[in-house]
Parts: sequence; C-alpha cells; structure tokens
Amino acid sequence: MNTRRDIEFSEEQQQLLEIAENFCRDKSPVAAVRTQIEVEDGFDTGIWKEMADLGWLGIAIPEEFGGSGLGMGEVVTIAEPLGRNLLATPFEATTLAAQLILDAGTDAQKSDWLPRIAEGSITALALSEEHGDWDLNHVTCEAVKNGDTLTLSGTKTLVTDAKRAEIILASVKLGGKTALVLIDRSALADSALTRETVIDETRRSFRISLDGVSVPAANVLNAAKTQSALARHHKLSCLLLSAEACGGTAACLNETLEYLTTRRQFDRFIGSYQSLKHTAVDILTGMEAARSFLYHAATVIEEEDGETAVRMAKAQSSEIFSWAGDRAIQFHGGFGFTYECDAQLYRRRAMWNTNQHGDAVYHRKRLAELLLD
Amino acid sequence: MNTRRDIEFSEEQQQLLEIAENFCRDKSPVAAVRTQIEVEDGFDTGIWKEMADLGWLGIAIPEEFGGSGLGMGEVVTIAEPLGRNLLATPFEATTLAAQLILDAGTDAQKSDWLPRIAEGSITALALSEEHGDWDLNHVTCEAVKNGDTLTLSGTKTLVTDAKRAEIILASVKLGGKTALVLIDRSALADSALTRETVIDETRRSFRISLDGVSVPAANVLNAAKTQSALARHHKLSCLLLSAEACGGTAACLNETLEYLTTRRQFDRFIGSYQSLKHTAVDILTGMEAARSFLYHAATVIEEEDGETAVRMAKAQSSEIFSWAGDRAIQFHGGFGFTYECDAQLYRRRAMWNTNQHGDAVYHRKRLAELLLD
Amino acid sequence: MSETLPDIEAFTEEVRDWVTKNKPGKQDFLLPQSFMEVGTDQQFEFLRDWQNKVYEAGYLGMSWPKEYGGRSMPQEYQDIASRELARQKTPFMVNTIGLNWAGPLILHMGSEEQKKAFIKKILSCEEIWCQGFSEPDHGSDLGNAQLKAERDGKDFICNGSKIWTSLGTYAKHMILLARTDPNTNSKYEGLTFFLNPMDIEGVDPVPIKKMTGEYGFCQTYFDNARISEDCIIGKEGEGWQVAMTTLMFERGATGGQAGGHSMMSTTIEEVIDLAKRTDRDGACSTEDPLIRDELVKLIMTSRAMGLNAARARIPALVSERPASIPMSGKLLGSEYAKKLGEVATSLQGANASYYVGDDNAIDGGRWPRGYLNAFSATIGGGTSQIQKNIIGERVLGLPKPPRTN
Amino acid sequence: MSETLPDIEAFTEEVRDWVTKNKPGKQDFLLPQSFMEVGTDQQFEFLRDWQNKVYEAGYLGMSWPKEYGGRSMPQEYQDIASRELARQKTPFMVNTIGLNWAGPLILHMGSEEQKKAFIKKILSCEEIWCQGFSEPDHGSDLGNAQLKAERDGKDFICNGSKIWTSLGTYAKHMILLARTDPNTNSKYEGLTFFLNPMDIEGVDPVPIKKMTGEYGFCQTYFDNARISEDCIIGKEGEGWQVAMTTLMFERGATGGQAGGHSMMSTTIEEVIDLAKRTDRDGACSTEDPLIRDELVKLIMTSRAMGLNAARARIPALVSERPASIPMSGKLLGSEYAKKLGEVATSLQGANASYYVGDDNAIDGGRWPRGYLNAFSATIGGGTSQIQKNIIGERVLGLPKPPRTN
Repeated sequence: MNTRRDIEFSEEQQQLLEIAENFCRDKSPVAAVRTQIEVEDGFDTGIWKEMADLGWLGIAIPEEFGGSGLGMGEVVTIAEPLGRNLLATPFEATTLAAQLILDAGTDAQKSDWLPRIAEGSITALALSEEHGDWDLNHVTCEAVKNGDTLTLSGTKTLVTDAKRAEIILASVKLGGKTALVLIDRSALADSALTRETVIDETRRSFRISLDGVSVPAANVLNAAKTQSALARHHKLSCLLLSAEACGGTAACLNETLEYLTTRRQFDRFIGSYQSLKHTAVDILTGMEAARSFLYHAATVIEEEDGETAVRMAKAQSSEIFSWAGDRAIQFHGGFGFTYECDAQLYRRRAMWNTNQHGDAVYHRKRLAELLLD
Repeated sequence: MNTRRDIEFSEEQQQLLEIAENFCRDKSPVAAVRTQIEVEDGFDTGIWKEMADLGWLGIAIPEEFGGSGLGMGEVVTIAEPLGRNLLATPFEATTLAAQLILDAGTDAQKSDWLPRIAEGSITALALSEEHGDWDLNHVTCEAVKNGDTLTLSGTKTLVTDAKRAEIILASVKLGGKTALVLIDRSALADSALTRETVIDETRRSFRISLDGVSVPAANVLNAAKTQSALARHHKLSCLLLSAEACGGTAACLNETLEYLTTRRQFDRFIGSYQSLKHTAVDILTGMEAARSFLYHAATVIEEEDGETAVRMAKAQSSEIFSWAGDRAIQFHGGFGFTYECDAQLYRRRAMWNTNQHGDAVYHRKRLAELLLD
Repeated sequence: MSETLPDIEAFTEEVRDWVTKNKPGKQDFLLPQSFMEVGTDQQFEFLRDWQNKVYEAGYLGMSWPKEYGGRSMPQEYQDIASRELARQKTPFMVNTIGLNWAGPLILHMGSEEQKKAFIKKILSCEEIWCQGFSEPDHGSDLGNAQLKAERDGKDFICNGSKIWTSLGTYAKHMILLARTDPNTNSKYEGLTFFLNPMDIEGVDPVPIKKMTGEYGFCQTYFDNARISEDCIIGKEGEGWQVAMTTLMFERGATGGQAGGHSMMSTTIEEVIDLAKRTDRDGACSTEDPLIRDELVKLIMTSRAMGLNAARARIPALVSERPASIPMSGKLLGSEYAKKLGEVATSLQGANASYYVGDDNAIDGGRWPRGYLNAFSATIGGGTSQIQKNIIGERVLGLPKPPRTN
Repeated sequence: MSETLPDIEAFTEEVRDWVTKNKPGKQDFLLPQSFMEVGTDQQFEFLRDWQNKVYEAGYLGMSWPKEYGGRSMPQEYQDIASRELARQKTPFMVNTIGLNWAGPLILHMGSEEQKKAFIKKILSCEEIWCQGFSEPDHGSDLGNAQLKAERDGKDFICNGSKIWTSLGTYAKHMILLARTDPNTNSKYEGLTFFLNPMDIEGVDPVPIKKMTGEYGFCQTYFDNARISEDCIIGKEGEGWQVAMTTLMFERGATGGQAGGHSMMSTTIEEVIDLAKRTDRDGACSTEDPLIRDELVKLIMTSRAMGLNAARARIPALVSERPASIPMSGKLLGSEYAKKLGEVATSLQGANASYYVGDDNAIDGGRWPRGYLNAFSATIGGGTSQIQKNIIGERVLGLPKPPRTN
C-alpha cells in the first residue's frame, strides 16, 4: 500500500552524477568546447578513453557482456552533465546502440558486440534518412539477402561520429520490413562518408552511402524483436536528449545570469530590469519542470508509464532549452550576436537537440493520444 | 491600376464616429453603466430613443424602407464607441435582424418590418440554443405548418433584450431545414421568457420557450435565401462584436493606464515597472492590430475577402480584449479583485463577447481553411 | 501516542476509512473553494463544523506539540492525512490563517501564555484568525504599512485600516502589522506585530464585494482601538522581521503548518471530464487538436508541480538552488489555477457566458467563477509579478532595482 | 520633371516594366538579406552595382532635392517605386545608413557644403556610410558614449572604439557620436556628432564574426584619429539631440528616407510554400492542425502590420495615439521576422539541423540562418526590451523608472 515515490534516486546514481559533473566540468570548460569545434573529429579521444575506463559505456550493459548491469536511470546521470558542458562525445549513440543490440540482438550478436561496446568501441546509429521524418519505420534504404550475405543500398543521414566509429548500426528495409543491421566500419570505404554541415558545430555528422556495402547475413538483428526494440529506442533516445537539454539549459541560464549580474546599462545592472529578471525566472521554472520530468522519466522509463513520462520530458526540455538559448542571445545584446558569445553555442545545440526524435508539438500530440483517448 | 487601399474611411464614417464617440462618452460614463446593471431592463430607454432619433437603427437599411441606405462600415463606427463605453443597448441585435430581413425577407416582409426597425422597434435575435454551438444551423426548435399558421416548439437561449423587444427573429427547423421566423413579441406570453444570469451584467439575456407559440406562415423568411442570409449574418455579427471588443479594449487599457500612472508601490509609480509597462505595450500593439483588422473588415465586408477579414478581426479582438481585461484585474492588485474596480466590467464583457460566434481558436481554424487549403 | 507510532500503512488505511465514512455529502449550496471565498453564514458554519470534526478525529495539527493541542507526531503522518483529505475532495480547513500563519508563528516565537491561549482553539476552530497586513494604499508593499499604533501607557491606540481581511467578521483574532514608530530611517523599522483581538471597541470589519459578485473579504477599520502591549509578538519595532517569518510559512519555503488542505483545488481531471462533456465544431471537444494540445499542456503543468515536490525531497537533485522549487510553488500554482479556469470556461462555447445562478450554467457556473476567484491567489500574498522579483533576487541572485531614496 | 509630374498609373507601369527587365537573375552565392549581413566582397560589389543601377534609372532618392541629386518629386512616386522593388524581390539597397540615416540627417540639418558633398554619392552608392553609435560596453545606452574626441586647435583627437559598424571596411564615412566634453552634469551633454571620414589615419575597422558564422559587422578602433571640426553636424556638445533626430528616421516615426527597400524580408508566403514542401507525421505539414494554427497566426501578424500602415494614413482612425503605429513598427517587424525564421525551421523535422553549406539543407540553410540573423533587428537599434520602454513611455505615457543619480 505504500505510495511509490514519483522520483527515485539511488545512492549509486547520486555518486555517478557527482562524478560526471566533476568530470565534465574539468574536461570540458567552454574554451575546450570551442577548441573541439575547430578539430576534425570534434571530440577528444583521450576523454573518450577516460570515459570508457570509468565504465560509462557499459553502465546499462549486463555484467555478462562486460557492463555493470545498471539501468538507464544511471545513464541519465552521465548524459545530463555531458549536455551541461556541451561535451559532444559518441556516448549517447554508443549507449543507445548497445541497448538496441541488447533488445533485439541474437545471443551470438550480444556476445560478439556488447563487450566491444562496453570497452569503448565507438558505435554510430544510422537510422535517419533524407526525408527527415521522425518515424523510425520510415526507411527507404534496402537490404537484399543473397545466401549468407546482405547487400545494402541507399543513404543514411545525420549519423554522428561515423568517421571514428568502429561499429555502425543501420536501419534498412529487408523483405519490406524494417531491419537493423550491424556494420563493421571497415566494411565501408571512406568515400562512402560525407561530412554534413549541421547547426550544432560541436557535432560531427555524416551522410553514409550504403550502396554496394555487403555484410554477413548474421549481422541482422532478430526480426521478431526489432519493432519493440525500436519503440524502446525511441523512448531511450528521448530520455537522453532530455537529459542533455536539461543540462544545456542549466548552463545557458547560468551563463545568462552571469551577464545579467555584471553588465550595466543606464547605470543599473541589467539583471535588475524586470523584463530580463522575470524572463530568467520563467526559464528557471521551466527548467525545474523539465528536470523533474527527466528524473521521473528516468525512474519509470522501463515501466508502463515510461512513454508518457519521457515524452513529457522531451517536450518540456526541448522547449525550454530553445527558449533559454533564444533569450541568452537577446539578453547579451550586441555581444549576443557575435560568434564569440557562448549564447550561440547553447542555441545551436538546442536546435539540434529539439530536432531529434520529435519536437514539443510532436510529443504533445502523442501525449494527447496517451492521455485523452 | 490604382492600388485599392486596404482601409477606406469616408467623410461620413468620420463624422458618425465622432458623433457616436461623443454621444457614448456623455450618455454612458461608467457610473451610468453601473446604474444600468441594477436596473431591470439594463438600458436607458431614453438613450434608445435618442439613438433611434439620430437614425442609427436605420443606417444600413435602404432609404425605401425608412433607413439612410448606408452600409455596415458606418454601423461599425457606432458599435465601437458603444463597446468602449459598455453601453449595452439592443443596437447590434436590432441592426443585425434588419440585415437578415433585408437579405432573406420577402418584399412584403421588408415593407412591413424594416420601417418599424428603422424607427426604433427593438428587435431580438433568437438564434442560440441550449447546446451552445456556434453553428447557426444547429437548430432543434421546430415549426410545423398548418394552413396559414406555424406552430413553434422548443427553447431558444441567450436572447438579449427579449423582454423589451417588439419583434423577435427566431431560427427553427421547418421541414428539416433551418428557417427564420418573425415573431411579434405580443405573440409570446410573459411566462415564456426566463431571465438568464450571464457573466456580463450589462446584458439582459433571456431563455424563450416557443412551445405552443403560433405565428402566421407569412412570417417565415424566404427559404431560398436563408442560408446565404445566415452566412452573411455570421460575418456581420463578428464584425460588430469585433467593433465592440476594440472599443472595450481601448477603454480597458486606458483604465489600466490611469491606475499605473497614479498608483505608487515601493516608492515608484507602478507603471514604471517593466513587467507592467511592457505588458501594457503588448496590449496596445495587440489592440492596434485588432483595430486595423476591424476597419479593414469594415471596408471589405461585402466583398470576396470579407470572410477572411472579419474572422481575423474577431480572432484578434476576442483575444486581446480578454487579455486586456485579465491584466487589468491583475494590475489593479487587491483593488482589482473587488466589484468596485471597473476592471471586472471589461473582463466580464470580454467573456461574453468572446463566447459569441466563435472564439479566436475557432476562427483561426476557419482561417486556415480559407488561407491554406 | 508519540512514543508508539502507528504503522504507516495501517495509519493510511485508518485515515482513508475515516474520511470515507465522515466526509460530508453534497450540499444544496455551492461551497467556496478557499477561505477567501466564504460569503455566507451557512458556508462558514458548515466549514467550521467540518474542521472541528477533523481535529477531533485527530487529523489536524498532528505534528504540533501535544501540550498545546497537537499530537507531537512526525510530519509524515499529517502529510498522509492531509493528502487523503484532499484526495477525497473534502471541504478545506476554514481557519486557514490560524493553521498556516498564526499558529506556526506563535509556536515559533510566541510566549508560553500565547501558545496555551491560542493553539488549541486554532485547531478546533473555536477561534477564527484573520490577517491584517495589507492596507488600501499599499497593497503589495507591506513594509509601507501605515496603520498607526501609538503607545499610551501599557496600551497602543490604533487608527487606520487594513484590507483583504478574509473571515474578518467571523474572526476572534487578527495578526496585525502596525506602525508604532513613524520616525525611523527605514520604512522597515518602527513596525510592530500584534496578536490583536477583534472584539475590542474601535475595530470594525466591513465586508467587501468581490468581482465575482460575492463576499469574502473585509476592510477592517481601526478607530482609536486600544490594544494591550501583551498582544505584541516578537519585539516592539521588529514587526517587519516577524511578518517576514510569517510569510515564509505561507510561501511554503519552510514547514510548520498544521496540515489539512486549505483549498478545494480544481483539478485538470475535472477539466478533462468537462471537455468530454462539451462539443466543439460538431464533435467532442477532446477530439479537437488545439484543445487537445491545450489540455496536454495543463496536464504537464499539473504533473510538473507534483514532480517538483517529489524532486525537492531528494537533496542531490536540487543542490544547485534548493530554494527554487519551494519558492516557486505559489507563483506556479496560482497561475496554473487561473489558466485552468480560463481553459475550462473556453470549452463551453456560447454557454460559457452563463454564470452562477443560471440553471443552464454548466456545473453551476463554477468555471467562470473559478477563473475570477483564481485572481485572489495571483494577486494576494504578493502578486505574481512580485513573486517573480523575489525568485529572481533570492533564488537567481539577480540584483534589485537601485533604491530611490 | 518636378513641374509636370507623370501620371501615377503610367508611372507605376513604367517602374514595373523596368524592374522586370532589369532585376538581377539568381546568383550562385547566397545573397545577404540586409546590409548588416554583407560578408564578402562578391556580395558587396554586386549590391553596390545594383543600387547604382536603380539610382541611375531614377528610382532612388526621388523625393530628395534635385540640386543634390534627387528628383524633387512627391513621396508617393518613391513609395510606388520602393514597393515595386520589394514586390519583385530585388536585392536591397546596400548603402542603408547613407540612405536612411545620414542622408536624411544631412538634408535636415547639414550645411550647404555637406549636402553638395555627400547626398548624390550616397544615392549613387559611390560612397558607403556606416554608423558609429554603439560602443562595446554601452550597447543600448547611447547617451553613455565614451569615445573621446579632444579638441586640438581646429581638430579633434579621437580615441576609443565603436561597435556594430556594418560595412565598416567598405565605408567612406561614418556618422559618429563622440564625447567632446567629459565634464558635464548629464551624460547626455558633452556629446558631439561628426560626419567622420573613414580613410584617415588611426581609424581601423576590424570585422567581427557573427553567431551565424559569417561576417557583417566591425568593431572600429580610433587611435589618435584626427578629425576636423568641419566634420561636425549640428553644434559641438549637442550630439545627443542630433543622434535622436537620426534615430527618428530609423524608427520610422518621421519620413525623409531615400526609399528603396533595405531588407530582403522573408515573407509568410515563403514559409507557407516551405510548409507545403515538408511533411509532418506522414502528411503534408499544412494538414497538421497545430502547424495550421501557427501559420494563421503568422499570416495575421503580417497582415496586421500592413493594415496598421494603411490605417496610419487615416488620421481619424489613429487620433487617440498617432505615434503608436509608427513607433511600434520596429518592435513588431523584428520580432515577427525572428518568429518566421523559427517556425520555418521547425517545419523541417530532423532536417532542420542542417545548416548553410550542406547540400541537404533545405533552401540552402536560409531558414536557421535567417532565424539567427533576425536577432540583429531585435537587438540592434534599441533592443525589443528598450523599444517597449520607449513605446510605454512615449506612446502610453507611463512613467520612467526613477533616476538613480
């Protein structure tokens, strides 16, 4: 009869959050972020290795496959600080790929691939296509089976960190149904990858041509489990995007507050003007709501109410992160309009974040179906 | 090739507007409005007679029927000041009823009824029913024809000024189709009328039972013209409601500004605080937009673009009037919460106004059909 | 009983049973939704009896000390009881100022005599309390209180008036902020906080008509009213600090309140239910995509407040700004309640124009009335605008506007 | 020609034909949308040539005096030409500061020499103008300009820097607000307004990278730059009044500008067109009810601005606050433009993340870039927040905050 608390947060999560916060603060001050923007790979492989060594890539992978057997609630405690410090790594994609394999992989696939991921093999997700639709079943790439070999064709887009990835998990149509295929990066020629120019300059995004690529037929994930795995993938993606957005909003708000409390105009600190002060409060309360949704979603993500919870988190966090970034630019005045001002980093990140896996309007539409029908 | 101006405003309109503004200011200061709230009829019959003597009831009635043969653009110049001074009279309903008769009446009906209206016979519109739907064809009242007589049944709601009306124009189903019937008020027993309690206390609204009421069959308006007359009625109603809302918003804003420039808190005039000042500016710009839509709609109301124009006017004016009233209460602080503060008069009027003939969301939906499909 | 605490589960069940058995049925008059809306004797007496019944059953002031009328139990038990009373939509506790402001204040800093004299009667509803902070010309600016209290021997002679004294005509006591020294450097000095008896000569509460058309507030006039210095709580001249302490109880930043819910809040579930009973454009309102979006936004706001409260209980998840959630509650809750009333009203098409008193009014006209009444919370206790100043300054550390004098 | 004015209809047709025949075709580079976005020489030269062509054809500065290079015709003709240039989406007039600020100012209060020297070359685009009002530390607070100009005989020695000087590297002249007397009672005194040559020693415009990743502004450093007193416009020490006059031209409250459009504004029609080319939830975006509502709101905002302008021409319909519509134009237009970019971007689903330079970017990435660039107008020339102060104070008569010093 005890009422279940809406948010649970274990000792373990608390420790992880603290560690991750300190790690990200140390490794990714904004100057480092700007350096990585200029660097080809877009992230520091040394940092990636440290993350792997900390066991972060295996957090939600069962112990039998080399992970620590925790859950997505623990992953969130890493993703939020990463977002806060704009530390763009393949962490999210790699983690999500592992979950797809866990959900739909055959025993052999799990044994073969999960330990590699847990150790830090960068994994890229190739699920998007040129149409830009958020529906994971809207897939036009194809796979044709020929004996033990699959021959692939078509183009995947917005594949982050594909160049440095060791594994690529792609969606294709196989016999008319959406299938997930594991591709060893070495099966792709370098020329199959084209770097994309995206709004969030901390990202390294690629378009991948699958034309003529062959993979062993054994690399297809279990067809019977693919749909449920994709559904869970959508939820988990939204969860991590929400975590990233919550972290990003917090940093963006702090950056703005710093300016509002030091910049003077008309002989007053500009933060004393209500038009700025009250908006900052609106962002604060919006962010608090987003973070409450986030940790609630992290608590119930694997339960029946998980979908509702995570859609709320994504809707709220997308909207507030975008707004916080927008106001950060505006409130920095002329300086906000320059590349030098960090406000743009957050606003650009928010655009990327919002445009992944559905924006606020999209998720509210789904929520209406869940809650009103 | 000369570009037609989007808003036209004749010398005649200008004069009418001036006269009406002065008239309403003189006759309906807010103290008089509060007096009328306490009075049974809810309006001053002396003022009504003066309005009739000024020829206002016949403005849009052709000269052959005793009017002055002007158009709805001229009526708007009366309706806006009436709204501004919360002068609740049967002006709008009477004017709109005349237009329905003009549009769908037989020659005999026009000759019989229009001169009476032009002279000031109060006319009530009985078009609503208990379902509260804005669709004028959603009618459940019935008329059954028996020789030269129609026998009516059912209940009409939200009939303003029915008690003092000499003529009632009601919608009923006749042979399955919506029909409009002229009812001499004397055909109704007093007991058929029940006064309604409505949010806008300046209104006198009634529920009318038509059960057992008989009227001559000759009182039915031309069936072939009824649908187009109702469509035009909807547009004209929206036009006058928009005018009323624009006037009401202007008065409400001024009332608020008066407080903001005289009330001090924390040693400052409260209007110097940006949270109040900027909101007042938002109301101003929203009101300017509403008024521009209004006079554009008044210009083109009888043309092809009239529907689009008037829906924009209604959507914008409903929304801004409601918001202006809401903020007026809030910005008056504790005083705003009292019956004594005039803010509530505007807010209540805005609720009534918005809820007639479709709110902003409703009209934007129709606009989307007009503009995007 | 404070030694052998009942089992939580058993207690929860006990409360649930008691409430189910004892909650009042539907009345033939429209109940007010908070103590600020009590407009008739019938409403008042009904609510007073209900609070007394809840107290007698042991479900009010449970964490307050036993010696003054409480039960000295952990707050958790009261929370369970309060939640259950709210969940079953029982009437609110009418002695709100006593339970949530005066009581906690007296327990916090009152004298032993004051505790003995007042606390139990607050809980039992024998003595109603009202508040005398706001004045007609200084709404939100409490520091500018001008009601004069001039010392005359061991008494103070009071002149002036207070406004928004809910239950003023029923109250036995008022918590009163008055100016005992008009010649101070700062307006925040020279104020004194009294526990003022309402039945003395020269104190006259006059009901004010609200914009809803109903009653619920008074303006309380002081005409040479004589108050004893024994009525002071805190120290003479330090009334501002006492008032701030009191407001902390209200703004929910700290605990100490007696429990029991103080509002019969409208819920989003009720609005959804209403939506299902209304049509838009020839179909059920809940099929309209714009209405759906609006309802989902409201559901989210509602859930966010609940989840904020849950998160606020986990220190690691509120470490950056622990005051943020507690201090925002009043702002968010009051604006949400107003929005709820507004949306609910808008669902009713032309029928939204009916008001309380009309037979055709949907749900007796509670929705438009609810919207209007909701302003009491967006205005009272510090307007939403002032709440944002406070949050901006105290939680976000943003600067105040420069002092002008 | 000023004596025998052409027939309006014939003139309208003549302009239309000319524009149709002469407007430039599509370029192989993405054109900037305003003078604040000119980032490359290629863009600049193209735009300069186009303005020159329009001027030579007689469609720029038509209402300016013949003796200085204009045509002394009624404003109506210029308006027709300007509208047609905008309607056919021709490139904007790049010498914006010259045409809209410096030119009107010089005509209004310049000396005969200044008029002769500058006006024609502004129109022909032979000499580009830039503005030097804002400073790095005093963004919106023009009255606080600190760039020092110390008198030295008949010259002034200038030190300091100005920011947001668009076209700084191309400009021949700058309208410059500098502090010639640091010891005044009010910060608004002691300022002087110069028509400052950019090619003198010690003036150094350094391009600033914008958040879009492109260039378009400079910070202009003054290092012992020597300006002659002949460059003063107005009187020494009265620069504030001159600056305010100049801003009046920008804010559109008064006329006098040379005409020709200064922005290639994004239109709602383009956004609707985009919506028709994108999908949402498996159907065309224009079928999504929420998107439809958003688009209708934008159409309404767009129409309202046009209708406001039409109404502003009818004195009887703006008699209560004649300044309201003209003074709100900048606020409404700039916020609308930003919203347009934001909504347009949001229509693109996951593809909204592509940016200028990507082959997959819809319409070359103009939408997210347009959204970001739109901040130049919500920030520049007085932020939207400051615009609201100005409208609140000057149009609504609301009090300013109390002076703090």
